[in-house]
Amino acid sequence: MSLILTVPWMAWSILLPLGGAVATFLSRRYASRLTLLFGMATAVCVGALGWQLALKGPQRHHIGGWQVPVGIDLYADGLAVLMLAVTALVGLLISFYATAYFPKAGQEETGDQNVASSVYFWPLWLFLWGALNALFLSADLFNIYVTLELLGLSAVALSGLSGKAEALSAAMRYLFVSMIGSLSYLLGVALLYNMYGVLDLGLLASEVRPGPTSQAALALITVGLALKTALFPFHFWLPPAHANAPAPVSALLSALVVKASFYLLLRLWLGVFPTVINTTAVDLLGFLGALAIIWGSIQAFRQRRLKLLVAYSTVAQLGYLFLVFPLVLRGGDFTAWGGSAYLAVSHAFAKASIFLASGIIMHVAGHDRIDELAGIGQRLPVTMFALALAGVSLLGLPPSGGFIAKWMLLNAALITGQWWLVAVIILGGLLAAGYVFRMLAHSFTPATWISFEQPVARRMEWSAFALAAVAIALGLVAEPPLTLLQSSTSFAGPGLREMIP
Amino acid sequence: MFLIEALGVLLVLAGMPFFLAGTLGLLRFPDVYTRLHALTKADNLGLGLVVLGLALQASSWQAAAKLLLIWVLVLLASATACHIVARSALHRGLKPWNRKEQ
Amino acid sequence: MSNAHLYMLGGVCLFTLGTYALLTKTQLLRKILAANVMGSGVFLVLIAGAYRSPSGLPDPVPHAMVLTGIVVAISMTALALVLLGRMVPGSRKGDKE
Amino acid sequence: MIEFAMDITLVISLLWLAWLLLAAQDMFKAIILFIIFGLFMALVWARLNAPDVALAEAAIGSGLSGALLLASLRRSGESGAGNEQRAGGLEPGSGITPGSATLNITHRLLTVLIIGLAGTLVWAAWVMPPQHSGLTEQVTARMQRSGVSNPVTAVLLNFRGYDTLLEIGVLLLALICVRSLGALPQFLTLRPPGMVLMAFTRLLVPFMVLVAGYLLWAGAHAPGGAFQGGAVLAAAGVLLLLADIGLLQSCPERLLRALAALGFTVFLLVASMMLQASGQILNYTPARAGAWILLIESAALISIALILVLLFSGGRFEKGRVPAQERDPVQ
Repeated sequence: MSLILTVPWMAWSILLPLGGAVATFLSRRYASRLTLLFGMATAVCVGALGWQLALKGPQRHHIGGWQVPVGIDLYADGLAVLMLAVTALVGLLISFYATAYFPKAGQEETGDQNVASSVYFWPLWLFLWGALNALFLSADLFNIYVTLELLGLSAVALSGLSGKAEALSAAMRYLFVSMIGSLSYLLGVALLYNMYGVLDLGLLASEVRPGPTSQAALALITVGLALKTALFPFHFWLPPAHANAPAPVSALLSALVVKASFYLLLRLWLGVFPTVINTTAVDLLGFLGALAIIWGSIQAFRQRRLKLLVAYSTVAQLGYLFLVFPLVLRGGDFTAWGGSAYLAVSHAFAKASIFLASGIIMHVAGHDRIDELAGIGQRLPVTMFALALAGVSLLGLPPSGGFIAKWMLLNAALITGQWWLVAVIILGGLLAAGYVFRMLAHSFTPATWISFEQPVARRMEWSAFALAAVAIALGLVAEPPLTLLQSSTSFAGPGLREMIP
Repeated sequence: MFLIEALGVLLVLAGMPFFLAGTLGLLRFPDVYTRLHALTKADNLGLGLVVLGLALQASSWQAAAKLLLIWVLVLLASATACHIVARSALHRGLKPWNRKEQ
Repeated sequence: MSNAHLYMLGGVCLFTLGTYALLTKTQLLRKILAANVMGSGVFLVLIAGAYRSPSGLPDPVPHAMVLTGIVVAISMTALALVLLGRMVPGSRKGDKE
Repeated sequence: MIEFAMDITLVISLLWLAWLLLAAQDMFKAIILFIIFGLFMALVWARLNAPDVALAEAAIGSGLSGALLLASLRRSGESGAGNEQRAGGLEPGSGITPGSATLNITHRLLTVLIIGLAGTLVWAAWVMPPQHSGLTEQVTARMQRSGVSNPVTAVLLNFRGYDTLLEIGVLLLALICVRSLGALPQFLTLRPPGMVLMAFTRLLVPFMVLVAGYLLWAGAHAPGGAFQGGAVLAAAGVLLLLADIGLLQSCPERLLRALAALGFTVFLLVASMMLQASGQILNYTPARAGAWILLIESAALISIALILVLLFSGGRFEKGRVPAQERDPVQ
C-alpha cells in the first residue's frame, strides 16, 4: 500500500518506454518480446499512478529536486492519467497485433524494406510511447516542445515505414507540417518567455495578461498544434499519411498521436490562457471543428479505399473535439470538456480497432478497395464483428463510449443554448452513419465464391476485437473514468475556475 | 607598453588591405584558379598580420599562442581546401584562363 | 528601441520569411532550407530576449533552449534529407537487389 | 552609436542572406549561402553574449548542416533532381491538382496571411519590455549547488537536465528514423580523395580529438560542453569519411549501435538510479553533481559525434568501394 503511495510512478512511466526503445534498438532478435515486456511494465506504472491519484489527488514531480521556475515539473491529474491509460491499453493491444503483423527480424540487415520495417518498428514505437507519456505529464512549455519533436520524428518515420512511394511522399508532407507546427509553437513559447520569464504552465497561468504578445503567442501555439492535430483546413496531410502506413502504425497515429496535440490545446486554452482568449477565437475554433465534421464525413463517404475512408473519418471525429472550445468558454460545465475528453478516449479505441481490422482485410484480400470486398465477412467473422462494434462507437450509438461522449457534448450545447452546435452534432452523426454503413455493407455482403485464402494470425483478429470491445465497454462502465476525470482535474486558470463549478 | 600596443594596432590595420584585395580578387578575377590565388594567398597573409597584431595585445602568452595556433590551422585548412577545389575544377575539365585566348 | 529589440525584430522577420518560402516554394530541398531559416528566427528571438538582462549577465535558460533547438533542427534536417533521397526515383538500394 | 550601426548591419545582412538563399535559382548556391548565413548567425550569437550557442551554431548549425545538405545534393545529382516534385506542398488544395485560377487565389490569400503574420509578430516583439532578467537571478542563486560554474552547462545538465535527456533521445531517434528508411546510395567514393586531403586529415584528426576533449572538459566552467565537443569530433569523423580513411567503416555494426546508444543509455540509467535513490529524476547531490555531469557528458559526447557522422553518411558506414577503372585519373 505504501509502495503505491510513495513510488514516483509517473517518472517511471516515462523512463520505461524510453529504456525499452534503447533495448529494442540494441537487441533485434528479442525486439518484439522486449516491447511487450517494457509495455506491460509501463502499463503497470500507469495503473499504479491512477491508484495513487485516486487516493491522493493530482501529483507533482519536481525533476532534479529543483522547484519551478528553474526546474521542470511533471504534473499528473485525472485528464493526464486517462490519456496515459488509453495510450498504455491501446499501445499494448497494438503491440500484440504487431508481433504477428511484422515478419520476424533476421540478424543481419538486407535491402528488403519489409525486414527493415520489422526491425525498426519496435524502437520507433517505444520512442513514440515515451514521447506521448512525457507529453501528457509535462508541465513546462519548453519541455513540451522537446516531447513534441520526439513525437513528430517517430511518427513521421513510422508513417514512411513501408517504403512505398506514396507512403514516403506522405511522410515528407507530414514532416513539413510537423516542422512548421513545432517551430510555430516554439516561437509562441519564445514570446511568452521573453514577456513573463517563466516556462511552467501553472506559473504562466497566474502571470499571463491579455495583450499583443500573449495573443500572438497563443495564436502561434494554437496554429502549430492545430496543424499537428489536423484541424480543418490543416487536415490535408492526414489521410495520405494515415492511410499509407502499415496497419499498426495507422492505428497508433489515428488513435494516439493526433490526440496528443489536441490534449495540449485543451490544457493550454482551458488551463493557462482563459484570461487571454476572446469569444471570436473560441467561435472560430468551434466553427472549424464543425466544418471538419461535415467535410471529413463527406470525404469519407466518397472514398473507394477502406483505409482512406477510415482516415477521413478521423478528420471528422477530430472536428468534434474542437467543439469543446465554444461549449466550455460560453458557460458549459464538466459535460462539455469531459465529453470532449471522453470522445478522444473512445475514438482512440474504436479507430485503433478499425485500422487494425482494415490491416487484416488488406492482408487477406491483398487490397482494400471497398467495392471488391464482398464475402470477406464470411472469411473473417471476428474481424467483421470488431469492425461493426467499433462502427457503433464511431456513430455514437448506445451503449458505446462514443454515445456517452456525444451525449455529453449535445447536453452541453443545449445547456449553453448554442443551437448551431446541436445541429452540427446531429448532422455529423447522420453523415457518420452513411460512411460507417458503406464501410460495413460491402464486407457483409455474402458471396458464393470466396477467393480470400491468405491465412491470418488469430491474435491479430482478437487484438482488433478487444479494442472494439473496450470502445463499447466505455459506454457500459463510464462512471469510474468520468469520476476520475471530474474529481482530480484542476485546470489552473483563474478564468476557468469560475466557469467550472 | 604604448609602443607594443601601437604596433599591434598598426599590424591589424596593415592586415586589412589584404582582405580587401582578396575579396576584390574573388569578385573580379576571371576563373576559379585565379580566384583561389586571391583568396588563399592574400587572405592568409592578411590574417597573419591581424593575428600578430592581436597577439601583441593579448593579456597572456597563452592567449597569444592560441591566436597563433588559429592562424596555423587556417593556413592548413585553406591550403587543403584550395587544393581540393582546384582539383575538382580540373577534374571537371575547366581550363585555366589564358590571356591570349580571350 | 534597444539592441535586443532590433534582434528580436530581425528574428520575427526571419521566421516570417522562412514561413513564406516554406509554403510557396515547390522544391523540397529549398523547403528544408526554409524550415532552418524559420528555426534561426525563433532562436534569435530567444537569445535577443536573454540579452536584455539588466545585470549584463545574459539569461542562461534561453541559451540552453537554443542549444537544444539546434540539435533538434539538425535531426529534423537529416530525416528530411534522407526522405528526400529516398523519394528520388531509382535511389532505393533495395530496388536493385 | 557605432555599436548600434553594427547591429543594424548584422541584422540586415542576415535578412538579406536569408532572402538570397531562399530565392537563389541554383540549389548549390542556395546551400553555400545557407552556410554563410549560419556563420553570420554565429557572429550574432557571439555579439549577444551567447558564446556556447555561437560554438554550437558554427559547428552544427552551419558546418554539419551544410555538409549534410551538400551530401544530399550530391546524392540527388548535381542538378538537384527531385526538385520538381510537388509532394510536400502545403497548399490546402495540393492533394487535388488545382487550376491556375485557384492557385492564384491561394497564393494571394497566403500573401495576405503572411503579411498579417509579420505585422502581428512585429507588434508582439515591439511591446516587449526593454529589460527583463528572466530566470537569471534564480539560476545564479542556485549555481553553488549545480556542480559546475558555467551557467549554461548548469541549466543544460542540471536544472533542466530532463530536457537534455530527451534531446539526446531525439538524436538517437533521428538515427533510428534515418536507418528505418533504408539504405541510400553512397556518394563518397566517386573519386579518391587525393594525397593532400588524406595527409591533412591524418594531421588534423588527432588534433580535433584533443579539441573535442578540451571543449568537454572546459564546458564545466567556460563555453563548451558535450554538444560543441561532439560536433568537433563529428567533423573529424566526416573528414575521415571524405578522405576515405576506413577507420569508421571497420567498426562492427553491433559496436556502432552500442556506441550510438551509449549517451542516451547512460543518461537514462543515471536518471533511473537517482529516481530509485531519491525519488526524483536526476536529483544529484550537490557534492557529486559535477562528477555525474562529467560522466553523462562524456558518454553523450561519443554518441553525439557518432550519430552526427552517421546522419551525414545516411545512417550507415558502407564498406563497398568503387572499382578501380571508375576512379579519377587526375591525381
